[in-house]
Amino acid sequence: MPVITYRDALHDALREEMQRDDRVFLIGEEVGVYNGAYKVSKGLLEEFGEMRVVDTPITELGFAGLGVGSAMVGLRPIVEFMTWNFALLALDQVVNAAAKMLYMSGGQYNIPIVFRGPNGAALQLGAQHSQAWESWLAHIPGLKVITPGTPYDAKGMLKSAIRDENPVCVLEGEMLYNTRGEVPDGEYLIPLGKADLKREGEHCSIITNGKMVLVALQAADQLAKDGIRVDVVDLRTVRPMDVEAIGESVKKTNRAVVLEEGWEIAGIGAQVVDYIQRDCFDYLDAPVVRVHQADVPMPYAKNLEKAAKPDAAKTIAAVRKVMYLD
Amino acid sequence: MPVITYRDALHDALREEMQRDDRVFLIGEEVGVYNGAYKVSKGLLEEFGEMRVVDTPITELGFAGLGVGSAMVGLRPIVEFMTWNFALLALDQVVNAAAKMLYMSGGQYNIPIVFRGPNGAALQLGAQHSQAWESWLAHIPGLKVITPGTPYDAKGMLKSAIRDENPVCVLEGEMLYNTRGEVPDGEYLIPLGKADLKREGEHCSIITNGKMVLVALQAADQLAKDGIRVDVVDLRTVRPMDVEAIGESVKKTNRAVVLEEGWEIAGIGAQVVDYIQRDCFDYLDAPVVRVHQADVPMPYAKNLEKAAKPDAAKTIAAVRKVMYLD
Amino acid sequence: MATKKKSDSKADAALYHELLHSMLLQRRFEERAAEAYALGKIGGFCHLYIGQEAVSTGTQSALRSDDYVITTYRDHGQALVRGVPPRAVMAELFGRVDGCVHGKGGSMHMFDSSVNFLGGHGIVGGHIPLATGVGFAIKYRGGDQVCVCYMGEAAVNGGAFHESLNMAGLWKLPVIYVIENNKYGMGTAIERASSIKELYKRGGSYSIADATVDGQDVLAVRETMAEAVERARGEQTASLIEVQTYRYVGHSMSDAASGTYRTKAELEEYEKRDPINLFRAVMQKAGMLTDAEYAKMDEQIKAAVQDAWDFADNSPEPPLEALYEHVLAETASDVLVEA
Amino acid sequence: MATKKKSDSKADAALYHELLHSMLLQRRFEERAAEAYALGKIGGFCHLYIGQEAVSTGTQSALRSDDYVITTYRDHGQALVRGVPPRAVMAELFGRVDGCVHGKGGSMHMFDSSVNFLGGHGIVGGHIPLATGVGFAIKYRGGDQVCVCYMGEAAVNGGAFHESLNMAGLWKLPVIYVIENNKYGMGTAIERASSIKELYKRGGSYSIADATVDGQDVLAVRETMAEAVERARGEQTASLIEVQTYRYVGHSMSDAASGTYRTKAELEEYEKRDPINLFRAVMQKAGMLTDAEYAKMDEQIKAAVQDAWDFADNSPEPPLEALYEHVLAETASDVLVEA
Ligand SMILES: Cc1ncc(C[n+]2csc(CCOP(=O)(O)OP(=O)(O)O)c2C)c(N)n1
Ligand SMILES: Cc1ncc(C[n+]2csc(CCOP(=O)(O)OP(=O)(O)O)c2C)c(N)n1
Ligand SMILES: [Mg+2]
Ligand SMILES: [Mg+2]
Repeated sequence: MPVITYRDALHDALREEMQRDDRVFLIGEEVGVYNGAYKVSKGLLEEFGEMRVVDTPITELGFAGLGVGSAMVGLRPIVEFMTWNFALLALDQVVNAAAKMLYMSGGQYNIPIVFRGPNGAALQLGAQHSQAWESWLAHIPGLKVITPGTPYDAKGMLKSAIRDENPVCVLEGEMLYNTRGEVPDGEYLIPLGKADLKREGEHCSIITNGKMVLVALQAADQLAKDGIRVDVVDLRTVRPMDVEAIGESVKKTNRAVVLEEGWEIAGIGAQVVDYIQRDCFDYLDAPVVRVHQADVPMPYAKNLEKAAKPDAAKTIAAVRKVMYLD
Repeated sequence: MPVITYRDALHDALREEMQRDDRVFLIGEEVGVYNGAYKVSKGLLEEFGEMRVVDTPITELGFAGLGVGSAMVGLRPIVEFMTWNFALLALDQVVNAAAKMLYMSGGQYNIPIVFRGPNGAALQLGAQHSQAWESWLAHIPGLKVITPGTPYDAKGMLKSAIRDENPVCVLEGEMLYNTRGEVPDGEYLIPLGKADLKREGEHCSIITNGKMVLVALQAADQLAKDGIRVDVVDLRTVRPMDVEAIGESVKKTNRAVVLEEGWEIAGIGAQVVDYIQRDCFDYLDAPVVRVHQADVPMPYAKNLEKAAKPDAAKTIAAVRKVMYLD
Repeated sequence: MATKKKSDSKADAALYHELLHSMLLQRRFEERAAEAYALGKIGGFCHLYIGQEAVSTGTQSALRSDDYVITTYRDHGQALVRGVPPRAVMAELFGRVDGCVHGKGGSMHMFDSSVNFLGGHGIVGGHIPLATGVGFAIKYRGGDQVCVCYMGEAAVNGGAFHESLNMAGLWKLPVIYVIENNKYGMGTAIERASSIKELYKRGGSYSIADATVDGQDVLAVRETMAEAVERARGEQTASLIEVQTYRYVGHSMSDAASGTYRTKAELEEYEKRDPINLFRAVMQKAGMLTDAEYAKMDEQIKAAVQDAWDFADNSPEPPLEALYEHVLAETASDVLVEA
Repeated sequence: MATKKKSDSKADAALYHELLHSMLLQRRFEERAAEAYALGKIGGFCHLYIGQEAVSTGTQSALRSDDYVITTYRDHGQALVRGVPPRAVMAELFGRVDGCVHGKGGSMHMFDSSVNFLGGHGIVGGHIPLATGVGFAIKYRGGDQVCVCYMGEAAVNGGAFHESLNMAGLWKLPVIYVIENNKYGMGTAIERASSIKELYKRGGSYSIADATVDGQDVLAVRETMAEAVERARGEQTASLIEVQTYRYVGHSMSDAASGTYRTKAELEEYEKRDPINLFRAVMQKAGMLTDAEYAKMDEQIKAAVQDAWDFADNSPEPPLEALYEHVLAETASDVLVEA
């Protein structure tokens, strides 16, 4: 199977869907002439023209709302946020317009829109450019929220997101764009809301998503050297969450570590813990342990940033803790 | 002790603190001439003049940021959001400016600001006017988030919030303003971050906050008729949470119901569940059960709204469930 | 249709009767809505439009049925003029299943896709980007429709307005932004919220055509709007129209008509220019309307409103299953499994 | 100080030397920062100011030390001109404990309260409301300071700009909003992002005084600024100044200086009006500066920058405990337990 980058996987998904359906258009900062801040949309302006690949002013609230309005009357916008950090300015449109419109209108106006862009920390970008939004978005009914962690998932899930009749938030990763993985040549779609068992084990479940999938796999590799074999459950979609997949894994391993990129308090990891204690209460051999960003704004200095971020070492320590090994 | 309304308790706190410290000012929509959309600031314009009681245009992002800027150079603003629903437009200033400034500036600029207003659903206000923001705000390091549920707590906590050197979000309740309770005459302060055991029992803990405190107490009254005596732990502050108080209660009762006003997914209730399973794993006799708003945008119709909201009946059912009574 | 051309007086008379009927329907409808609110049949926030009827009637009379209309929470009048049946609006206010959004939205969130009525939005300024997107879609498809976006004068100070008009000016989108300047945003007079008083002049910041017009004169409103519509259809350019009007009632049902932030005298001054009375006088002077004709029209309208009330009152509450309906739309599985 | 008055030529010479020094320090500092970035000593985003130095120098030279300055992520130049020591700025870039924010902020978030330098902000437009609040505080206390707020031309389309200027105009706040129009917001030319080209004209929407000035001419910038400062101190009114400038480097270190969105020819055209070269020529023509004097100044500056580099390089990383410091400030317990 061809091996391509996460960036190219997203690019191919965009391109294929824009070829397939001329109601689909891409709008956001630098998506056209500049080929995208992270080059995901490279070449699309040339291929589809400036009505379908639209460079915007730096007005997230305005262009996100423009996307929602266009979706009310039949278009299928893909709104790129240069990063989700800046989407904070647009959340009124995501939450109060996109997510609630179908309900408020008694079923008349569904909003088939994709909001996408890199989420969470890259390297040394400091407090205002390093925020992971999973838990805020997952909190909101009326949205779907996906966090593909591999090129394969990125392509298949983005295509499904574009065809979905609802607002779908796609949380990508600046640090993921250059990662590589197998992606089949032909078209394929991955259903939203389905987790994927990325590694099979028996001693403990690591439940994670997005950028942390690679971290979990690194941890799993290391742990395997000590004979500890873990399930790595990649949620892939954080709204709606695949509760069954979580339960299935934890009922098998009886121990769970929940690994997320963002902050602890009311993070999606807390929700996963709730699902686990609710569904697997009699199966658990130890309290669930969470791994997450330190509860501080992201610092710039390299050493502090490293200390703040969840990583394989912290994940391994957590697994050892739930296994009462240390 | 005098019995006054929650509204008057807040009003008195504002007035006393404005008398005490002339750096304190109140700014927001309709706080002056109109005496406040919910009359919390009644008479303050007359007493303190228009430099200290400032009516704003309907520009939440702008005036929240104005508050933060004024706090950088020594003022102590109280920013009133007519309701927290509209604060969604201002969250960039709350999160990226107020909460992160001290950290980003290496300790140079702390932001002594209060953001306050009614939070969550009132009656039949529909999807865009009924949102409870506890979990979003509690997620953010650099903020304190308080949710007083009684007049006594409202006054003492708001005064502490105004004197705090950090940004404090005060989530009040439109449905609470007319509720009454004992409030002593003299000055008192309630430390932020401390829960309060509002009812003592032994069979189960109901852990809750804000508007839901009254619901929990109603439920407790009903349950008592059947001989079921519950702890009602009022968190009062949802960031930082009083983890010890939660643990103490649950270790005593061995069963917990977590009752919150907002949505389920990554709600603050999920975080409480995480604290419980982490600290009380060996004490729990049943999985924790959560009570929360239905996972839908708030509908308008009276019957649907009632069905969507957490209430005493649902709380009682949850208590009976964790006690394996049904 | 352009109003500047001389049209024959018979056509004029028919049109004038329509305009009067349209305004009077709104007035009578809302008078009863206020009554229903007092009786507890309507809940939540309820913002009446009384005094501003010439704005909805005048502007919308210049539209085609395939154009789009979007507005704020003060939406009953706009919905009725657009053609949402009084029964459906009243039933929505009552929170019943036969309401135009089946009881899900209430006063602030009327929608009707069959007449391209895009709501009813509750966040001040929040719908202005939506309108801009509708204009974008019209241009994307190469249509000659227009989208009309109503807003209160207080919304003009907000970021959503600025960002939207910049895009509409930059990309030449067929959107007509109509400011209903009723002088107050809740209890705040425009002079206390806006750094300039002539809001239409802000159009210049976005190279958008602007205009201001007397909003109590339905014909003037209609004419100004027709020019903007022509620009939008012909040149696909946006316009910013400031309509000078006044609300005769409180901001919402919980606000007194006068007292705190405006005087009774001011209110009475504005009531002298009631849009319905003014237009009735115009028609009578032109010999188009007798007292008897007016009385008859009023009776018919009152009957229609009573019918709406009865209909709403008899409509059932939504079924409880509806609580979980319409959170997400179904995505057709053939879309997702296609080769 | 007002620059229109005739001042004696000796004072002029001293001032001119200061201005030249100020611009050259920024230039040399950033040339080395670019080098350090390439060596991996600086991480994250790093936005250089090269080409725009006359803006920071010219505007800030009209300020008093108790005035306030706030700016964007493109903040090295502004920080240096304001008086943040080169050592502290370089150490911050290197992420070290002796940086002006102890390594917590990096390139985009320089702060120094000792010189009223209020940062260093990363969200486009996000600091404009903050500046407005500083102006509010000045007025609240009855002071005669001013707050200067720098922003790129792309920030002018955003809601934060609009909402802020409306309040500043409405309440007459002593804030000077300076648009550094370097023609591009990242890769987007102003014509593709703004519906009007003369951004300063937007001041009219807020009854705020406006002006535009050649940003490559440090004296012109200084003069225009001085007028605005006078207005702010005297009448406590805001101004909007658009300064025409250009950046000679990419948007950030990861962006090429030309190629994708602007041509090499265009860049070269603008380089002909390098603010440092232009001003050097002015001084030489006026007999205020010899080649030797210039070379000496340049040497001294280069040495100071080398010193900053060495200092930064030798400064330790922040201790790991710092991770959890400064999330919350301590609230003095005497405040909380008072009777
Ligand atoms: C963002 C936001 N802030 C505040 C409110 C509360 N609110 C509702 S209507 C209103 C006044 C709006 O005035 P204007 O725009 O002039 O419209 P009018 O009500 O006069 O029709 C306010 C403050 C809101 N709905 N949304
Ligand atoms: C709200 C927001 N959106 C997008 C970005 C990414 N971004 C950073 S700088 C920039 C361009 C800003 O251009 P301009 O305002 O002209 O300032 P300049 O960089 O030219 O100094 C963009 C798009 C951001 N930081 N914040
Ligand atoms: Mg108004
Ligand atoms: Mg620029």
